[in-house]
Amino acid sequence: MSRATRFTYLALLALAIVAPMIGLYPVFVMKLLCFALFACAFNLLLGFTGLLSFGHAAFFGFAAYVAGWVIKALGWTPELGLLAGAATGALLGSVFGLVAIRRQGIYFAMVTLALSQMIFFVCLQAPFTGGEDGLQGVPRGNLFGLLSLQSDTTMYYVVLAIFVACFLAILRIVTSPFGQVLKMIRENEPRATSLGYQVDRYKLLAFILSATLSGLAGSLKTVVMGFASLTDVHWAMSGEVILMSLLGGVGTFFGPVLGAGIVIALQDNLADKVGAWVNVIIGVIFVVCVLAFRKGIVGEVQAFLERRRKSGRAA
Amino acid sequence: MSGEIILETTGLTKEFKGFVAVNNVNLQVRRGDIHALIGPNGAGKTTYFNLLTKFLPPTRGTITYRGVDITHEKPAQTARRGIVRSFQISAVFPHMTVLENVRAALQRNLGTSFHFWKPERSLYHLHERALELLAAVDLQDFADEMTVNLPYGRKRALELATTMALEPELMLLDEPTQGMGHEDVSRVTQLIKKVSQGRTILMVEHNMNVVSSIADRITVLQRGAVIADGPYDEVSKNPQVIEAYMGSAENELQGAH
Amino acid sequence: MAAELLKIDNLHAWYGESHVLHGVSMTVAEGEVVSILGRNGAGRTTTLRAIVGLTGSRKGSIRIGGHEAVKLPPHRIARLGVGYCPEERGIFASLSAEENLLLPPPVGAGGMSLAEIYDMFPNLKERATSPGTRLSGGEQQMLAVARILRTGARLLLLDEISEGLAPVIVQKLAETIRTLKAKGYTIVLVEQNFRFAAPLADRFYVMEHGKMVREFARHELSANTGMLQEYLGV
Amino acid sequence: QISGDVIRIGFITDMSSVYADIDGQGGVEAIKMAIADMGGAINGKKIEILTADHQNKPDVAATKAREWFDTQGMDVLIGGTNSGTSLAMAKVAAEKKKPFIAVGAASSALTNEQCTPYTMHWAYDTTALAKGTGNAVVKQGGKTWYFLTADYAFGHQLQTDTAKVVQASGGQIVGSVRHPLNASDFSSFLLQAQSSKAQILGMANAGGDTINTIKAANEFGITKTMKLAGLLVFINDIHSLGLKTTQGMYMTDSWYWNQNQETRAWARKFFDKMKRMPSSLQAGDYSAATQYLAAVKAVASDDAEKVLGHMKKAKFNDVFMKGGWVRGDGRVIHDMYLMQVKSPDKSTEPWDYYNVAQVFKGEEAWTTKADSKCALWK
Amino acid sequence: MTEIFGIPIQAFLGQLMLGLVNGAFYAMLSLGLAVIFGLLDIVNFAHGALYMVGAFAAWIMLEKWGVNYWWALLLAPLIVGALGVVIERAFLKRLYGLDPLYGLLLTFGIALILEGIFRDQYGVSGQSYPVPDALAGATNLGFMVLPNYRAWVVLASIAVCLGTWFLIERTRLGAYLRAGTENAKLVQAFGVNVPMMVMLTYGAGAALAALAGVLAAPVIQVTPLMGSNLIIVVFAVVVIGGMGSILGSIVTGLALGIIEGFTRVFYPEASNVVVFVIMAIVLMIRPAGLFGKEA
Ligand SMILES: Nc1ncnc2c1ncn2[C@@H]1O[C@H](COP(=O)(O)OP(=O)(O)OP(=O)(O)O)[C@@H](O)[C@H]1O
Ligand SMILES: Nc1ncnc2c1ncn2[C@@H]1O[C@H](COP(=O)(O)OP(=O)(O)OP(=O)(O)O)[C@@H](O)[C@H]1O
Ligand SMILES: [Mg+2]
Ligand SMILES: [Mg+2]
Repeated sequence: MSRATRFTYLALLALAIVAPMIGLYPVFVMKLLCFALFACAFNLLLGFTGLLSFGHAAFFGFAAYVAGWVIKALGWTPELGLLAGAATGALLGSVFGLVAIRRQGIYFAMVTLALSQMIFFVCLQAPFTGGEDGLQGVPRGNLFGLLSLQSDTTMYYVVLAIFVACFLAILRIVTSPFGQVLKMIRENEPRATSLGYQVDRYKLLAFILSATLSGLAGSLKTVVMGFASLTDVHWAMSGEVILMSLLGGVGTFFGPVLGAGIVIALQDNLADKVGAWVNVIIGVIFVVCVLAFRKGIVGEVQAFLERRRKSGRAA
Repeated sequence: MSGEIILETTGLTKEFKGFVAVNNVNLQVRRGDIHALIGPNGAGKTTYFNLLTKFLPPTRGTITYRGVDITHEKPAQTARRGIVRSFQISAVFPHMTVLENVRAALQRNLGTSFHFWKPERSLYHLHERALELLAAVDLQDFADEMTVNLPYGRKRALELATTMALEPELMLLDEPTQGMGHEDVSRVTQLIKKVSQGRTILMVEHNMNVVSSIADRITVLQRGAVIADGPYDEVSKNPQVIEAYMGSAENELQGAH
Repeated sequence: MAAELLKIDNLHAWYGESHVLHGVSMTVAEGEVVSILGRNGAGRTTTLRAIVGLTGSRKGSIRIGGHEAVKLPPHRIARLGVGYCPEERGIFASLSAEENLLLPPPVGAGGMSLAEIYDMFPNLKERATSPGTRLSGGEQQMLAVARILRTGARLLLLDEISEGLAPVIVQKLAETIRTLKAKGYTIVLVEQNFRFAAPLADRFYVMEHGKMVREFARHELSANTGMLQEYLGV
Repeated sequence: QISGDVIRIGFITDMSSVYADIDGQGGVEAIKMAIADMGGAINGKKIEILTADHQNKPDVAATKAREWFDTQGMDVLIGGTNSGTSLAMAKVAAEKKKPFIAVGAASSALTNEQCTPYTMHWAYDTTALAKGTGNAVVKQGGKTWYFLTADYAFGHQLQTDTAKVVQASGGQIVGSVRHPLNASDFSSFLLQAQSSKAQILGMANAGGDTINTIKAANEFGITKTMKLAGLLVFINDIHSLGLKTTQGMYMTDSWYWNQNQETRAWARKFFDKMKRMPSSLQAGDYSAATQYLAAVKAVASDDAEKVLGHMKKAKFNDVFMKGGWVRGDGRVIHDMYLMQVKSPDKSTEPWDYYNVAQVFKGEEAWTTKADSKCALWK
Repeated sequence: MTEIFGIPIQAFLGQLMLGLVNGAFYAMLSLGLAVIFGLLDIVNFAHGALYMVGAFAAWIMLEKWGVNYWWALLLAPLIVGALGVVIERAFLKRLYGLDPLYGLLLTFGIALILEGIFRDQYGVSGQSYPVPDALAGATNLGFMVLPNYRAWVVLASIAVCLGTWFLIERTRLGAYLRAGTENAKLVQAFGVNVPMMVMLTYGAGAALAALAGVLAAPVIQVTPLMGSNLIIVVFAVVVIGGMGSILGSIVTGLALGIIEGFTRVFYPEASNVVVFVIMAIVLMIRPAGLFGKEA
């Protein structure tokens, strides 16, 4: 990581720490962080392994339900709920992974979509999810049975801590020896195979890691907001997380965070003002992004800096 | 311990919907040899390689490597046994640096490739060996270059270095000099000669100059079947080979190159 | 000298942002066989691609049979009677070998018939119904050459056609080129394999760093061996 | 005393999705009419409206509600369609101890298992729909029923409620089939219904599903052998289907614009703005806002407890209802109506679609104390 | 009465027939998707929206100008085809040669835009399009009453499907199209006007979607959401059939219509998932889909 990047991250972290004090609405920032985590987890797969999953909503949403249910119905503490959610993501990820990993490209996307549709219908029908109405009124409870999360500020710092930890974890995963293998797979899969890497296993592990973190993001969202609903498992959510990554920059670390921020803020602010046009606006963003900023905002900025550095060197 | 048979196929056959691409091939490769596989286009050489490396399942026959039947193993398993191939079409990781390309191969033997919690630093000690390998193919100056930016010949050299990094016992080279300028051809030929020290090489090659200068033994395939097998001098005089492959006598030794 | 069929003047070409051709100039007369020599990466392939309009952007002048082609889209250039055999062969996987062969539309009169082609490359006949990319490397090369012989193009741009072919086939290909020349085709031959190109070409260009640096006729070949040694390491 | 010196009404409803037509912008307009009728201010304090689109997603609704309570100083929340979103908003309002008025939601759970001291359920609910249509149809001779039910909580509830009523009044349920939400093709389900030989097809679904059911029923000639009973049909649905396909159908609703002088006058005012006649929900929105503001005016405060205290004692009289009141479970009690769709030749103008076939007075339409599961009302 | 799987044979035949009708829609829509995917390598997410626009075009023409069904059947595909051409020229053209992912995302965006516009203009509850007089009424087949209009839908769409299949798999134009998918530049260098061909292909795919829309208009409510409700299922059909396989999408479309129909009888709760279950199973056994060529 270059010094400038490190500095940027620290500045952002400082900003995040003081956010509630400078009048940002903490519930909104928490929601944003949950989705940012989700987008980062997704990007671990798309950006760093080269696998486009169109079914990530299943991990996010199903984990959200499970976490909500163990907290509400079984009275588990929030950290146990989060663990249960992450475990759900991991488990579901293994199942999806085993089925889908052998397929590539558009097929991989479609198989994950199909599997996630099944999860969607399970959530629609299963009694514990509350069907259309969703799982409502999940209490935030006490962290480790001690620290009450009722206050938005306390909750906020817990969410922030979890987010930062996960973000660092993703950074580490990508640069780890394992991350190097993922990079090889993305670059030239047959070559990786011929070097003796069992690529399916690496892809599977990447898929499970991504699903686990997505599950964690989903359950964190449940704890913060107090409910889980069908929106979280719907395929449109899978589309949304793609938009977040794409908008911010696929394969960059900070891109998905920024993308999530923009998408969530847009949805939050536009819905009241423009009604049906919100879809049109999101559609236009998609189109513009794909046509003009294919690398995403962060990716374009990086490319710009790179070009400037190069021409600086040449001059 | 030259003379020992390292790889043997018996009755190896591959059919594609009734078309026999490799037909009942019995072939023995001796340890330490540079063994060339030649034959007219479509003779089944690449297919044979694909069978050896498990990219294709054989229709019939067995493959024995160091006395072990490996016919039904997976590609990666075979690779870990020490059988490594290079591709007919260049195979590198384009958006990794030249050094990282070689390191990718070295990393495998570390056994930490699933360790997603270790930092990249844990790989840095491989750089020394990687640079050595790069130096062997004259690429040390390009170590930090993005691989896409290399010219074709250099990519081939890199591929060779990467392959060597795996310390293969048996290297399978599919037309290693294809698409290279004359300079590169002789350099790569020498390189192959050099790396053959202590290992076995089985290669497909159309350039007879290369074959005649370094191959210890030659097998000629035609229509999927072996028509000749032996040292270069012997095989190149075989009238059937001349007719099927080398062409008219004037080009006999030179090939077309 | 016969009329110039191809005249390139100060041609520049780019791939994206990278500037590859730096002012190429060359001429090819009708009925002539011209070979472009050079090291890997000198820009020979790019020259051919630029002629048919497959590079990113181009500047300069390319006149084909008197028509300025630098502004034309590829399909219009082909219609001027140009046949291009790409280095990477470009065989279509979703078409059978025969469909591949029949694919390029005729762009001029007097193309070879299917029977003649199968006569020349019996392998292709045997594999006619296989998907194109299931052919062996060499068979695909044959297919790529055969494909443009059918179209009646009078100007053939051939990139590394002897690549990966067995010596027998290479000989056959050489004969084919002689026949084509006899029939009055104009051919630009890009070859790594100097021994293949040497006896076939009337004239040679040597290329380096995106420019033509030398030009000589066949009878000057022996006089130029030193120079070639230097440029190509032959 | 008015918090923040302004009275803020929040209105969260479906503005862009399937129920946008029956509530949506029209609902906003209706509330604005209520504010205007109040003079735009009470005791010099301005009345403001905040609106949001929840797209029928409970999570969006709850998030928005929470945000407005936390950051905007919202004093009352009016919830539009549908049940899931209203249940979610009710939870938030109860947590924040602010009044919540559910207008567009059908689920009777709002005043049953999930009742809160802060929820008032304004326009209608599944119990009333079931009682109204179920009773009346059986009385008209529709003894044997087959249900076509949307396969989610709301559909199930509607079916169960109606089945109970049908059986209680001497009818018989011969079968049912569940269809997925937003199914586009109903022919297969209808064929199953037809082979049951029941007299009545009870449509326990809503919106687009009901519309497509009716269309297909006409196409396949089901309407020749069976009568359709819409359990949740709004005037906009009739409008888009046309009278030709819907004539003769029964349904229960809480309000109809063409009832009397007063309703017509109000409706025409609405029509001038929206270019369509108001649905019962939009009239309900108007009524809810009007009554809330009247209470604020009466107690001269927007303090939640004071206002609620007043509303729970008041009698409501407006264009939507006469002599309405809030029951202990939060249910707003008013008359309900059984409508029958006119035949095309009887309709004298656009939107003139219904004959009122029966009026259910007072508590007749609603659930009873005996049946209620609301802990507050015991 | 004879029974099959516990239901009377008459009901069985009735359901079979209905399944076929739905299958015909699936087939037509997935056909257009397959053509576009096969030839442009674009997963056309906008397909559902174009189908919706087709239906709306017919409805608007009828309401505003009194254009009857038969003319709409001709005009709506032309209009939407032209819209497709514009979309291709203005947007998709810039994406060729990039990861197919971008095409998918772009068309996803276009779908959102089209849907949003129609939502704003016409609301969501939809409009009714009357069955044309010539096809009104129903025929009693003995085992069921089949509306004439639905019979027409089946016939018309099967005819269209076969025509398209023939055009692509058996003609020269089809060969250009298939080759163009793989390496458009090279095909162009052979003298084929590829840009024009690609543009018209997308237009034709859009027109096919619109045609399906017009055919569907009298059967279901014309709403801005009619496309997005259907599109995912149609994707599944295309994947099961083998992406890009024309024949595959036709056969699979019809078959899935029927399977889905029967699920509605035996286990209606599952009727929305059955397609995806089948898709997962098929892909486990045949990764490239039923008719897809192995990569
Ligand atoms: N997957 C396949 N399906 C059908 N036929 C195939 C397949 N792969 C190879 N073939 C056929 O098998 C024969 C042998 O092909 P192979 O690629 O092994 O030849 P080769 O000896 O490597 O030739 P070259 O020197 O030209 O590369 C060819 O005729 C080819 O068309
Ligand atoms: N698509 C491309 N994008 C960017 N640069 C390219 C591209 N193709 C070729 N180049 C660069 O252009 C230069 C000329 O390449 P070209 O392929 O024309 O060389 P050549 O003389 O034909 O060599 P070869 O023997 O490798 O075919 C090289 O430096 C190469 O790296
Ligand atoms: Mg080969
Ligand atoms: Mg070249």
